[in-house]
Amino acid sequence: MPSTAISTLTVRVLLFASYAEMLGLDAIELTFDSTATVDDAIARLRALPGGDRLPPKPLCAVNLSQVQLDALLASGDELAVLPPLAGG
Amino acid sequence: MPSTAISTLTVRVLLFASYAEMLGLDAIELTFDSTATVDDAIARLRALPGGDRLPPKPLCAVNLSQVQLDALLASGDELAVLPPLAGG
Amino acid sequence: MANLVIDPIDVGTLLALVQSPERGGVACFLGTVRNHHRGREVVRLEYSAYGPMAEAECGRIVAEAESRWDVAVALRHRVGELEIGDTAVAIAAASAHRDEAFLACRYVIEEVKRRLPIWKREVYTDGSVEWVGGEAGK
Amino acid sequence: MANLVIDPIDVGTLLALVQSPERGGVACFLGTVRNHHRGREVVRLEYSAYGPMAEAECGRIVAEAESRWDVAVALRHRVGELEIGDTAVAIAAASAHRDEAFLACRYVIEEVKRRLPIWKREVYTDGSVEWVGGEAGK
Repeated sequence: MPSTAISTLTVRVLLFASYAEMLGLDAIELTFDSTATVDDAIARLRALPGGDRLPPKPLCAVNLSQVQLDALLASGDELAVLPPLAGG
Repeated sequence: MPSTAISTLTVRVLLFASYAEMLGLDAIELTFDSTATVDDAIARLRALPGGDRLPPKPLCAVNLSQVQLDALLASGDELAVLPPLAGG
Repeated sequence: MANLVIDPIDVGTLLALVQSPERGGVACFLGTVRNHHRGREVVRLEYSAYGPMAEAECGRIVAEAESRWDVAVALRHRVGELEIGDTAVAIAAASAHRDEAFLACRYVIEEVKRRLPIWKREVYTDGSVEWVGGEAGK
Repeated sequence: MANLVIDPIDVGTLLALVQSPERGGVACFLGTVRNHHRGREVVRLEYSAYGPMAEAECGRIVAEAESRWDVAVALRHRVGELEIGDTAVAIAAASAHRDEAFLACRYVIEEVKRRLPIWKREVYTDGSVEWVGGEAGK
């Protein structure tokens, strides 16, 4: 059986507007022991103080493009958690 | 049998743009002995010098509103014969 | 209520006529003088109008748009001599809902093309001159 | 290529970016700050953005419109503090054919509402403050 090397994964998370107010922060680094999806990062955020007010399926972007919640994260990714958009 | 009083009918005709150039005039009065339609006025114009170049069914307006060619004219009407429109 | 104007159209002034805090969306359309027509290069042109009917049609078109949608509409069409690039027609439609603003603006330009008794006399680079008309579908 | 701007948007300048003698029709859309929201009176508001992504989305939206239709498009969205009646977003789309100008302009405003990571913080007459979001269908 081949063995798979598992390295840790660090992503930078940005929070905006009402979400930044809920958690009292607008940026945080998250580290995972193995592969992780956007969903995993959201679960981690929701476990933080004030995080229970974050919706379970918020709009998210990775590296400046919207992504689905099952998208895989790569080390160094910038994950942005976006409140309902209000431009225009 | 009742008799109908027939009075003459005078309308003022306005010509514009290429039509004015064809007939060499931009306004003319036409008088009819009995009732007349827009069509009758066009036929009269087409009998004038240069009038053969006027199309048989041009766009027309009476008193500032577009009309069909079978519309009846009343004395004092202003009939405008309109080349293809080019506004906008 | 003069919708036909000889002087250049100032878009900012036109927008100010319809914008209000209650009408958050403004759709506008500008038709500018092109430098070519059927392959020939246009130097300048002149719009002439059947003035009283053109004004009446402008008023009717604006009233139709304002009764069909919840909008405020302003419309200006130039007459006289125009240069290449000049704005020949300008329309602004403001509404609380952008869908209505767009629909009204589009309606007005289509009706302007279809109904305004205005004609265009183009002067070409070779010195020739021509009356242009009947391109409502363009 | 800064589509996000702090200073007021000048519509004339925006139009000049897309107008040309070959593109005779310009459709534009302006979104202005309204004085009410869900029945409450707004005194002033502030737009904040995820700047790098908002710029990237603006660029992508304009490129999509310019590849789908034969148009030149300009787009500006303000950020920072705005007053009631200020223009928050402005779009201009110029084409040789007005149908394409309208379609492109409409496409851009819909995508702006759907995709730009921008949020609005409204201050009401009673002193309360609220983050506003999620009204793309309005």
